Amino acid sequence: MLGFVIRRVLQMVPMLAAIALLIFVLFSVIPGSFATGQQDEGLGLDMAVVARMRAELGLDDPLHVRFGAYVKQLATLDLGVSFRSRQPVADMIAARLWPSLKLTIAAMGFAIVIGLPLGFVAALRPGSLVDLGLMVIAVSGLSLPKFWLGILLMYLFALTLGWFPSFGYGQGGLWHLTLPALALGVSPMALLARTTRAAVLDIMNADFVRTARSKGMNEYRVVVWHVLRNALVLVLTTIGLQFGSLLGQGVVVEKLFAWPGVGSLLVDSVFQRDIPAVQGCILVITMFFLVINTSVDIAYKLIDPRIRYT
Amino acid sequence: MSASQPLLQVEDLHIALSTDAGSFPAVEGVSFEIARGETVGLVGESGCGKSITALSIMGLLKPPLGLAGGRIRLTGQEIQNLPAAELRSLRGKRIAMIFQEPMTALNPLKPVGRQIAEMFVLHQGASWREAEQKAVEALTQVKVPAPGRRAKDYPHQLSGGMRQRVMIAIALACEPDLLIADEPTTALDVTVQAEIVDLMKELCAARGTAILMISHDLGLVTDICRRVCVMYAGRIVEQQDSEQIFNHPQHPYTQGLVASLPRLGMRAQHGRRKLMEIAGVVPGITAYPGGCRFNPRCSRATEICVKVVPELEALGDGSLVRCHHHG
Amino acid sequence: MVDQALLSIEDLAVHFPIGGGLFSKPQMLRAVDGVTLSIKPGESLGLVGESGCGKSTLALSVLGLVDATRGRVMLDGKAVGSEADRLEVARTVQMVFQDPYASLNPRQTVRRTLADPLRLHGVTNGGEVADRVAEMLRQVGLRPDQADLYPHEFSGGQRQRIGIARALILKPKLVICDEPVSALDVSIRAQIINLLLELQAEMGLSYLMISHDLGVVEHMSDRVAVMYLGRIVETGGWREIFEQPRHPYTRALIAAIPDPLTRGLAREKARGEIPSPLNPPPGCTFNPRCPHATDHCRSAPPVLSPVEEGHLVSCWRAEEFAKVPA
Amino acid sequence: MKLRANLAIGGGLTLLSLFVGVFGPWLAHTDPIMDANLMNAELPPSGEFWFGTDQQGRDIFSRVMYGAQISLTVGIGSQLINTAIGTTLGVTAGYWGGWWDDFVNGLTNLMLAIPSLIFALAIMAILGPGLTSLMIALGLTNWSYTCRISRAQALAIKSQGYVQAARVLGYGDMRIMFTQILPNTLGPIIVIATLGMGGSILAEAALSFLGLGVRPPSPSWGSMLSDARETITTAPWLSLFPGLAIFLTVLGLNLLGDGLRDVLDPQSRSRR
Amino acid sequence: MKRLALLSGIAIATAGLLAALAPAAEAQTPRRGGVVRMTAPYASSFGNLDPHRSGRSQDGQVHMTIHRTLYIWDSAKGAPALELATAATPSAGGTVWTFKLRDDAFFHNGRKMNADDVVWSFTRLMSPGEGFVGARWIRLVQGAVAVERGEAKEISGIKKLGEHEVEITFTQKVEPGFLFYNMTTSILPREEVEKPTWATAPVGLGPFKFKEHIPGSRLVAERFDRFYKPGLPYLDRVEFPIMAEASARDIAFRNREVDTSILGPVQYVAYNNDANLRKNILEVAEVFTRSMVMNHEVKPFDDKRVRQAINHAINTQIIVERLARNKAYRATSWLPITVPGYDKDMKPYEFNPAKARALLAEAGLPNGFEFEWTTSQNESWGLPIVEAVIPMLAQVGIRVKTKVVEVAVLTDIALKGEFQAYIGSSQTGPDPLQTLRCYHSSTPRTSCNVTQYKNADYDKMLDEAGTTDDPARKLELLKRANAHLFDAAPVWFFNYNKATLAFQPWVHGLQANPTELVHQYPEFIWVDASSPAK
Repeated sequence: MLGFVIRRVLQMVPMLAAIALLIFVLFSVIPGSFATGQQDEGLGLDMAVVARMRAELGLDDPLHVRFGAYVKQLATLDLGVSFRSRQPVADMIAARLWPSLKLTIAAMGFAIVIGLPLGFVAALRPGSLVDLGLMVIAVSGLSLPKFWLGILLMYLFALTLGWFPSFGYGQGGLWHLTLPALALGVSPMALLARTTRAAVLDIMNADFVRTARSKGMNEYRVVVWHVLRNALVLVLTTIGLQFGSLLGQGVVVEKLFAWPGVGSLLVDSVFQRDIPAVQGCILVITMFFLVINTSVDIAYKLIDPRIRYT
Repeated sequence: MSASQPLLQVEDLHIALSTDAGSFPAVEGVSFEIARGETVGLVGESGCGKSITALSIMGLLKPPLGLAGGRIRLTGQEIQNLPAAELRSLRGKRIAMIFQEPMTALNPLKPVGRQIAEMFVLHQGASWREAEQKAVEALTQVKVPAPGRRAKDYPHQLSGGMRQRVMIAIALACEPDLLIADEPTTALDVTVQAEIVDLMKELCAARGTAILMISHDLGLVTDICRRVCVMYAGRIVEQQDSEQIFNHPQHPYTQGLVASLPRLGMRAQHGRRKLMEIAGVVPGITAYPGGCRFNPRCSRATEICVKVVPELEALGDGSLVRCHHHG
Repeated sequence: MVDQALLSIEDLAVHFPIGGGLFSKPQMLRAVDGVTLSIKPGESLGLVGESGCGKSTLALSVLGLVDATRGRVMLDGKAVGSEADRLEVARTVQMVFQDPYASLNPRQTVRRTLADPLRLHGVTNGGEVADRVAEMLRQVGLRPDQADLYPHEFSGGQRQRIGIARALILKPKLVICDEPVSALDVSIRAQIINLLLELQAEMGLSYLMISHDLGVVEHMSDRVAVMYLGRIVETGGWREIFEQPRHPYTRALIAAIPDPLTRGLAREKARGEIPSPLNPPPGCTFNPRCPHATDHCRSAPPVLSPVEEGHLVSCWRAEEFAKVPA
Repeated sequence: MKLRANLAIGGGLTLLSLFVGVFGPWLAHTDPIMDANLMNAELPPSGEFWFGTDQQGRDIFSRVMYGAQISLTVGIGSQLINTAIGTTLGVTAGYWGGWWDDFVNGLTNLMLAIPSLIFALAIMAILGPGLTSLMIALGLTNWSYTCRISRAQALAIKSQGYVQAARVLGYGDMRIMFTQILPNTLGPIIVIATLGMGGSILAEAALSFLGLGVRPPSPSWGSMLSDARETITTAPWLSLFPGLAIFLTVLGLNLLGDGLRDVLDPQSRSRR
Repeated sequence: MKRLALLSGIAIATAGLLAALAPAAEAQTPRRGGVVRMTAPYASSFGNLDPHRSGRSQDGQVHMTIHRTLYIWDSAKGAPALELATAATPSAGGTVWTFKLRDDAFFHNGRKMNADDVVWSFTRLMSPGEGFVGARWIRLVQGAVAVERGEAKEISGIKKLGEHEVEITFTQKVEPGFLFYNMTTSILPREEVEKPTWATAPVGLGPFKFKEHIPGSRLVAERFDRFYKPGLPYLDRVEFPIMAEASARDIAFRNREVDTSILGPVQYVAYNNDANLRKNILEVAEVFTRSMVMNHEVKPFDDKRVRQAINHAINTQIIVERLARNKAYRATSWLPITVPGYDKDMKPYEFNPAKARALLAEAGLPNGFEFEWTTSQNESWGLPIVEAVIPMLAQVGIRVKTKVVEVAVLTDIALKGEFQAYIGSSQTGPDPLQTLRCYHSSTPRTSCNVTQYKNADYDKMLDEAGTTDDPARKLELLKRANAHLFDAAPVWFFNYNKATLAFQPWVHGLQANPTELVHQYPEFIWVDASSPAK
């Protein structure tokens, strides 16, 4: 088991390297430069000075030299220094990571707590009005632009009803977390409800459930002893994929709710052409994905005896 | 319950398939009896209704299939309309079933010992600890080597034959009166199949358990069963003693089946002869012909076969046949 | 004798690496491990064996779809393999598949299924293509006007007829029949068996008949080879194999048939289950299941050797079984 | 068990959107770009302006009609690219296997690891806002599912008798992939593309919100909605109608995708 | 004294809507204590807490709170006022200035500010290869450019005369207040700057000291008790919640979760239509001119008649009214309203498509022409404006292809001259001379003359205005230059921004700062007891 975990963790390394290469290449051709992104009005900047800055930052070196330096830097777990704040990118991201994780976990928690039972209930009465109703709700949740949903939530729950604050981080704990987590969590919730429904339906039709019934079990035991865990195995992938990509999906919600996460740092950095910060953010976001999915793989190994990775 | 009372009586069983296009008879007027300890075979090609007949005895039919009439009696008690809870208490305890695909019929995420143990917990109120002990014993009885270790294995770690042994252990755990075996060896290799069949015969004989064997393989059924019912297109067309069926089939369909099989040893005895063919194709449930359902493929068919459904007729020797022109 | 063989397989071995990844070494699956066989023009060879014995791999190597690890396959005097001209191989050997439901492309009409190969093989004249398709359909007992239907519009037996038509459209010399009737309804099987035999007579075909159904094999074969874990354990004329089987495995196969006819034939059933070809037992691979196995069997692998003219057995104790009635 | 309703409702909504997408210019009352009249700015819905007017005094009804074209173009265009990339890689990887399969697998995992919105954001920043960029950005970033599914399909179909038969008949690899495998992978791929279209339309809206969407003169629903977000309290019709258009179209596509999945791809309901 | 002036400044700036209310507000005595929550509206984070590095308006809010420099902008007078300097004396025809510094200014770390800090801070700004944004204000100091180019270690033009006295020599005649009121020239404590924590924990001379920064969420500063203005500041704490999303900001403000909110055109109208909200809106004409910049190196923009035609073809008035919703003042020429030299009698270009067509015909383009118009998505000086203009230009036969880019790219394109025309906003004040120099033929594209406008007459006017010692003559020349630009129409004159800030009724002491409304003077702000924030 330990060997398996180590292998899976090691397998992330080439993946991260490939991602690093990809984003490096992508952002080496991005138009606009950090120097002009630094001020509202870029006029008054001396191009000679800009040129000097570029040279000092090594931006004029050939691509392969820059990539070499980049890799060397990454190899020492250094994400570089932000163009705009002159802080180590790692520090900047560290400051944003916990808020992002909080939001992501809350959103995923919401998705699981609501989505799983919803899918279950729908699957136990397939084709019924309850099923249809729940699935329409779920699909609707998938069909709304997130920012619009966020604004509607704010308008309803913050302004009209006054139940929750409309924005803010770190002041009211869960209170401030509610609306952003809701806005972010609705679509994974909907996806999870659908996947759960499909998975439970699949399992309910499986031969071994027929076996269980032929043993004389009542439906409750059939579900608890034989359906639940098997359905969970099918849903786990969706949970992993959704959870893993939530950090990235968060950009819109973070921007709307002024949530100080990695996503909003990324968007800011893109617009200000703070390339080291952009690269760092994307690396962290993808690393998060990889870590979650590696954990899911390991979890699979724990709950599904069929899986034997080499 | 008198000694002469049959264990299972199926009377005039009808099963309907409901589709958007209407309701179709998947099984029609099926009747047969099984005495205590008796072995009865139900033979037919895929889609003839043999498996759903078995499921209906277990009360496990699922939509779009549904019971449309008839009675199923277990030691005289009608069970087709029993409340769900009472029916459940029969399942596993008095009637047990094993299925064709032992891989999918077992829960892949549970150790097989646990899946056997469930039977003791469900029907004997045993604690899990006791139940798992008993499960190991059950594995010993189905001749699984190293049962203590095997009990902890998951289905995927076992071979097909071993899995089917586990299924048999589950089915026989509570010493049921009747074991329904639905194509129990189809998925297995021939040499393994022989072993499993022997095992089933042996264990059931020892417990006095009756067997309802369902298969498309006439040879297999006659090997195990004392009596054979041949089904075609939702009806029983012939019922015979196993000894007789190969030698004196009565129904043209059975006759065709027997004559069309290239049986080992025939070439040595008779030289290579062209096999007898049954013309046409097996009809689908939604396209059953009127009258005798075999009439479009039957060489003896006459007008009456098209118009009138033949009755199941008793021949003197205890065999039954559903044909206007039998013999 | 070798020069007249349509197909000759010499010491063929096919090994596959299984598993293995960045951090582990793959295991070797010895699917076929030293097989020698030949088929003469017009002859039917029955190949009998259970799952995992390597018969499918053997078929693939005859078709040139799998490369030999060792040995060679000669077809009509030319070596078969990835080097060979695939089109030429295709015109010599064809295959009929087991599952008539999976072996026809659900999105192609029968006409396309039959006409495309013709075009690929250079029959470009539209009229000729149509004629040959129609003729072929007639030969397998279908109506030419059914050519524009899709597979799902046919029954299983009809589909198998289409599968046979596809195999024969290029007029091959050898046809590999891989369990050609086992997926069919029992009442349909005779139709297909008869058809195959008729076509063989009509077109002078050779068959490599792969099946686990001994009745079918006996009925259709001139010679029979029994395969177990990648090796031929016994081969000979159909009569020798089924009336005087020498190898315990062959005898166990016969004994396993639940048919009143064979009930008196053999009572020597095999024990236990087929070992994994990934990890075959030492010595004679059948030894763990053999009722007659000795210590010698457990250590030294036997060689396929003749016990009488044209009857070869790979068993240390073959001689002892010579007189035992099967 | 089958929610036939989803096929009917989804199909209906999708057809409606497609109809508007194709005939939008004829349905529209005015030109969506040139008919700005600031004197008519922000009029509520009325007999003349069914959906009201926007800040520029343009008829929102007309813009929604024209917007269908843009939004659907983004959806369809990006899905065409996705499907082309996904199936090409997936089918070849599944069919050929070996190092190519490993490579494609790695690439797929890579694409999966970078959330597509982030990736699209990066590509949009490089290409600059616009319709073509958007199609490329969304088309390059969402093919991993298609690839996975078509790979799995190709793997499964590869061992089917008819593919074996084609090989036995001497068909070349390309011919087999095109005539035997590809047509039989289409079912699930159509399902993914349908669901993906909805995703693309939503992604367009998200990118518009982030400031990197489709840009005029084309009125896409996403950019209309994004532009109108400030007036949600004062002139709600500005956001309501493009919002509804997105919602109903994506809802339609999602329902249709679910419905098609039940019909075309019954086994894989629980995957994904 | 000064406070009074500033307070009356508010009264003037908010005259009209606030006229009835203002005296009542003045009557109250400022309360000590409390918190004010001023939204940071322009971006979803602060870019850089080092005032030398960031010229972004959003960061300036924080810099005004934590740092100070030699001058400060006096909103009431509309001129720079002395802040850290107590006296500034010119000599040598206005090229050499002697600054006396405060001796009661303390850094938040407790050390007293002295002349060395000024010398060090200005020298740091010119560090080579760093690209400090504030460098542009020091470049006029003699020897500064040599340091920037790495040719010298010290700026020859800056001399420490005493513990609290500095002499600065400029390369030309200047008004140093216009340079050194910028927060990007803040005086910083060297010992703190050299610490590794500097980027995250700034230390300055301002009325509030840095307390906490949650990047992307908010920044908090608390009262500095040794601030050099006695009795100030009033507040215990200033908070800057970051809220870049206008719709979210609107909801938060209405929900009383924040105390100030910058209003966009949409909200400006909405708030003015709300009886409660309209009472507390602060407006000011900012020194930003919005325009469509044409590249005179591209045909046909080299032709004055074409440029004039464009100015005639666009109904600028209706765009200002309807689209900018009067949250802007129509531009007549380059200089904005609050800047000396602005001529309030000057009439803007008349909306006259016929005349535009005639001018085009005269220029040899009777059928109009097509050009590519680059724009950002800014709502006040970007895409929506372009969308409104497109049909107007189409009326006179001018066809527009739009190219939408991000602001960062727009600036890049402008500096490199890779555009035909773009729409943007330029800071046009507070120094009129500096502003007008933008179109001087010696000004390179990279430092403002993006159009590459070149005219000898115009150059002469500006050169004279730069050297004359007669303020009246200077003003006259500036006016003439501005009028010259009106006629030359190097750009399409669109509008001057009207910045509007909504504030909660309990907030007092805000000022209408025309250089940037969000740059408030936090030491004068106080909140009354009705403030819900604690």
